[in-house]
Amino acid sequence: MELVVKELGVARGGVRVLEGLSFVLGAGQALILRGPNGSGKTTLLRVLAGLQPSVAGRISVSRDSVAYASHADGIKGQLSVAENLHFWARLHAERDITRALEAFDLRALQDRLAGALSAGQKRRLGLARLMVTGRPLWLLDEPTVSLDSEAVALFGAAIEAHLQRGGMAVIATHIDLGLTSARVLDVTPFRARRPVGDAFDEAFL
Amino acid sequence: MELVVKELGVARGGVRVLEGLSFVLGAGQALILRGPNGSGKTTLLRVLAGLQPSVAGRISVSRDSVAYASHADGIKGQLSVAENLHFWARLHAERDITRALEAFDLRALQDRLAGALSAGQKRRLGLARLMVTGRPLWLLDEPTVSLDSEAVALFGAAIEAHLQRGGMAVIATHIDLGLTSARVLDVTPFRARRPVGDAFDEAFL
Amino acid sequence: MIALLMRDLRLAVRAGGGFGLGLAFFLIVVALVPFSVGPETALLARIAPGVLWLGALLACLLSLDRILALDWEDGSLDLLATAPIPLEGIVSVKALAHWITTALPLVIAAPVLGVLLSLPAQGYLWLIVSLLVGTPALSVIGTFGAALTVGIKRGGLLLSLLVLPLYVPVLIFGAEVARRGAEGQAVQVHLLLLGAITCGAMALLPFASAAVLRVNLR
Amino acid sequence: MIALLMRDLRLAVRAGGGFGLGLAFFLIVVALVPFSVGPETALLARIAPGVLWLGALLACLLSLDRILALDWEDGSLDLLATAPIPLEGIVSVKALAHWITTALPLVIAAPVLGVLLSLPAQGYLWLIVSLLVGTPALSVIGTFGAALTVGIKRGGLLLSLLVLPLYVPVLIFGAEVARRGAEGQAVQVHLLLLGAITCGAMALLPFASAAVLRVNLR
Amino acid sequence: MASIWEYANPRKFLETSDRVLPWLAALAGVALVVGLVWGFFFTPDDYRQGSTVKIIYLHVPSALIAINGWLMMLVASLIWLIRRHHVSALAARAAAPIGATMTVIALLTGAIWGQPMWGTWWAWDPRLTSFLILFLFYLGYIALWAAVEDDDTAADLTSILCLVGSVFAVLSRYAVNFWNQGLHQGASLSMDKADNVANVFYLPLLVCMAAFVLLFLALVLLRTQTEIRARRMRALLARERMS
Amino acid sequence: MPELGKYAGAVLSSYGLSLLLLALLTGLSLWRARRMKAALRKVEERVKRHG
Ligand code: HEM
Ligand SMILES: Nc1ncnc2c1ncn2[C@@H]1O[C@H](COP(=O)(O)OP(=O)(O)OP(=O)(O)O)[C@@H](O)[C@H]1O
Ligand SMILES: Nc1ncnc2c1ncn2[C@@H]1O[C@H](COP(=O)(O)OP(=O)(O)OP(=O)(O)O)[C@@H](O)[C@H]1O
Ligand SMILES: [Mg+2]
Ligand SMILES: [Mg+2]
Repeated sequence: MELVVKELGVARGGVRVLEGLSFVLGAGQALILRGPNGSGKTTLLRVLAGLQPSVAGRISVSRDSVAYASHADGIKGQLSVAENLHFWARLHAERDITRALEAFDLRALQDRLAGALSAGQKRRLGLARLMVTGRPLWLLDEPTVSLDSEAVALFGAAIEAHLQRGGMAVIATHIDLGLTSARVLDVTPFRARRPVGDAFDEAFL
Repeated sequence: MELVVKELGVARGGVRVLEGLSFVLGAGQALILRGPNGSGKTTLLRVLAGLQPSVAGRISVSRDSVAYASHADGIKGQLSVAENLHFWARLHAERDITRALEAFDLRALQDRLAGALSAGQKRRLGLARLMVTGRPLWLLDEPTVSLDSEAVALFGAAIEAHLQRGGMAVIATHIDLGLTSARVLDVTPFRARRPVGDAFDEAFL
Repeated sequence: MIALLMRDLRLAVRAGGGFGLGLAFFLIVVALVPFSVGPETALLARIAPGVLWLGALLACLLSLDRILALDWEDGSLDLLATAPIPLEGIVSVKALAHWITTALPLVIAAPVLGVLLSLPAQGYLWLIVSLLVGTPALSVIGTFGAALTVGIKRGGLLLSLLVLPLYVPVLIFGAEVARRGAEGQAVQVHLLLLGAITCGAMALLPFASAAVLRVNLR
Repeated sequence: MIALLMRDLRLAVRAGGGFGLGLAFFLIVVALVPFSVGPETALLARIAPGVLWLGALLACLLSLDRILALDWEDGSLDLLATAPIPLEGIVSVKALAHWITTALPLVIAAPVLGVLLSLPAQGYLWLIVSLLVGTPALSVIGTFGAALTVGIKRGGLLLSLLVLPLYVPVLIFGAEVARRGAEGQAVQVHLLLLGAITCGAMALLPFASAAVLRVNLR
Repeated sequence: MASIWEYANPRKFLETSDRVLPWLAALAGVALVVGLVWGFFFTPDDYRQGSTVKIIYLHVPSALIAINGWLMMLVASLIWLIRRHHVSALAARAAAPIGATMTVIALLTGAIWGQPMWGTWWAWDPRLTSFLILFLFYLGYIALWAAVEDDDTAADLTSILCLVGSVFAVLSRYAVNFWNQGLHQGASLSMDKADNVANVFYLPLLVCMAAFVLLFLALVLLRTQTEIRARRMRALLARERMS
Repeated sequence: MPELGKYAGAVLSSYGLSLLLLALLTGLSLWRARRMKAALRKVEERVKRHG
């Protein structure tokens, strides 16, 4: 299991934002995406998750092996924490949600309606969802938003455990996660240049 | 102009979360709220903003002097950045939005539709809104979420300038903002205790 | 206040047509009536004033949840509530914006659709007058309903349930004026009553809406 | 798939009644008709089958935006699209859930409302049959419309606009079956055609819905 | 004398109602049995309406409760809005389904009665129509209670809805009167016109009305108790979760 | 049984339906009351035990 990205170009709203991006991620490795606001990290992750087509290059990974966690968490406020997790677990043909509940310290909250959680608690639930997908490649967009330092540590431990089991992770973030083993990729150098000349067709993209 | 909070108690979803909170904030001062997830920072800010009644204690500030910035930004995706700011400015009887645009480096984006901004750019716009309200007391809930380090610096500068002009700020955050002059208040010790005994009426709250 | 009105109007235009869509719904509902009750002209002419009123009412109804829910979702409503305008003013402006963007186009379009349903010639004047007098009440009552259901996700259907019984008196008098107009009977009394309901609703309901909104915001 | 169906049903029950509200809207629309066209029994009996069909259709229509938009807003749809179920299956399950929570109660309630409109006695059987056969098509077509408009904030009105023309054939045949049934004429041909439309829609539209959804997600 | 507001204390209310409830329920049961049995078995047929006149013993009392149930909710809502006693808000909530059921009973019996008397199940008569509208108000009120999660918020919202709804219900009543002249006249029943005609009908009817009132009161007390307990349980659970 | 004549259907069905509805309402209220009482007692005991 490997993620190979070759000369990838991605676009958003009809404008290229990144191009010529290549990297290889082996089993048990993590990659941290960095770059200033608006540099295209979210766009890149959505392309990797198969939610959006790339405009150039190749990605070696099948859609069935990725679990994507975006800014929005996909949590139903009217269902309890456990019900939310159960649903995603059954959808991915997994049974067990206790490991996920434990990993993010949600045991005490499991019967609470998800709508009555604080911002950080909601985020923890969103991250716990990743653990019940059974997917090897995690794509995380700013996962630690609104988490306190304790929860950030839990998150770090969950990632490490996932990598240990041969999983992979691509994480876009602005702050330091304390993942010592992870490689860092700054996307700034891959920012798409303006096309030279006035290539009419290209302006269509 | 002073914010005096005395023996404040706040509740969320019918449950007391904080009680016995007192502090005084003078002109030109900032207060940073800290506390683990779910400790009640958001609730406290909403009470201070007058959006929600307190269950005990006093707050000395009038609703007309606060500007509140929550997790949601109140940005209309169909309006451009400048139009969004203009609207809030006119609502608060201010005219000038250039200072706000400049402070958060939004000049280049001003004609872009707000719906086509990245997460961090949106947040910058949400913060810029504070500057056109002309209100002295800023209440900020995790303002630096999804901001890159450059934007965090801009934010720090904006806060400093606001304090310099005699403004005040209460900021809930989990990460270090680098505001050297600000006091820090940890809300953990004020977590509401269980009422002793079985006061039937109290369980109704 | 004017800033708010301008913003709401602009948003309605930008959002892919607050104007157009209510109108289109009206058109389609009216156009579906012959399909469902059959194409006889005499029958259609007889029910035309009523169908036009009902269609206008439903078109209004469907756009009600846009009045406040969008502002609620993106947090604008919190910010508006802390702005230096009384909440009563805000809900009134919102109702006004709804009327301009939704009800006014309906009033203008109604005569055209009357032709589709073979409305008798003398009916057009009173149809328009009754709609002009009655629709502001629809907007104001609808704003109250929208304020009641603002915290509820996709409360659209609940909103309809709460608002429709409140619409009954307006509908009765409005349709009655239009029908009597079409049949050439006297309309004054009913028109007067319709006007009274509208005035009463405009005078009192904004206070109820603001109170409800305050409860929902906390 | 079953997990998804169960979740949708549970959400419908929890969310303050996906069941009840469509029904309530149906009741209200039917109850408002006499207010707008007048209370004469003969007239009402004549338009009853059409009005019932139109009311059921509108009630379906109003709840369409719940099918996908809620999942879109909180990001679930992105996650479902990356789940190990084909998107075609997901939209079919969603349509089924919509039918169970919205259309089925309407079918059951229609006879009761028929009483309000003085529907002739022989009309009830065919009314129910036509609704049973026709409403699945409404749900499937509606899901397609919901998939088309999913990215648009408060696309409810736009959704109606897109879906209503697609509903026309179903409405024509459905109302025709109900009307002929009420008047004691032969219904076979029309019922057959209605069934054909429903089967066709159920067989083909999920692919279109899934394709559209894929486009909207990117 | 102790202030009446003391009973607005939930605990006090529970204690008092626990004591009253058995008596009230027994009384209601007895009255109901006596009234209905009297009415059904021991009254003569009306000369014009035949045996259908027996329906009156269900129809009129349920209509009475349907209207006055809403009135009670209105009063309870006002008390909640002004004095913020939780029990009164919960009592209003408890009364709504009872009122709705009574409305359904009145509608059903009326419809069944209408078939032999007017030759139709339903007519858009003002009284019938305004009853239908009342039913819609009940439905909306119940749906709003169910849809809002926070108890106090729900109480506030439904109270205001009840106020506004009452105004509009009265408005509709008059609107409907303007709109259509009706079939439904009390005078269609012989007893109604000439007051002395029919103590035979009148007395059992009175008993039935009293029985329905008692039944209503008993049910309201019982359901209010339930609501209080539910409310307390939600509060306790929430508090437990917090720690 | 009194003689109901040709209206027997109407009278009996209205009595039947009304009594059924009343029974349903009363039954549901009682059932919920009992269940809620038990549930509350359980919760109260648990709260007391855990202090
Ligand atoms: C669905 C149909 C009907 C509804 C909703 C309905 C509703 C009502 C209402 C609201 C009342 C007033 C109760 C009160 O003032 O305390 C009433 C009373 C009454 N109804 Fe009906 N009714 C219906 C059909 C009928 C029919 C068909 C008859 C008999 C022909 C009938 C006979 C009466 C009588 C005799 C009274 C008592 C009149 C009085 O004391 O003023 N109703 N009904
Ligand atoms: N709908 C859109 N239409 C046009 N341009 C868009 C749209 N959405 C985003 N963009 C632009 O595309 C670029 C990439 O956005 P993206 O969200 O990928 O950035 P990001 O790296 O995730 O930023 P952040 O750190 O702020 O989240 C940004 O410059 C943004 O302004
Ligand atoms: N609607 C609700 N009903 C009941 N409890 C709620 C509700 N919303 C939040 N809570 C609870 O109230 C407490 C305070 O929440 P609040 O959002 O104020 O926390 P916070 O300090 O802002 O947390 P975070 O850092 O995660 O944003 C939390 O324990 C939360 O679970
Ligand atoms: Mg991003
Ligand atoms: Mg918070």
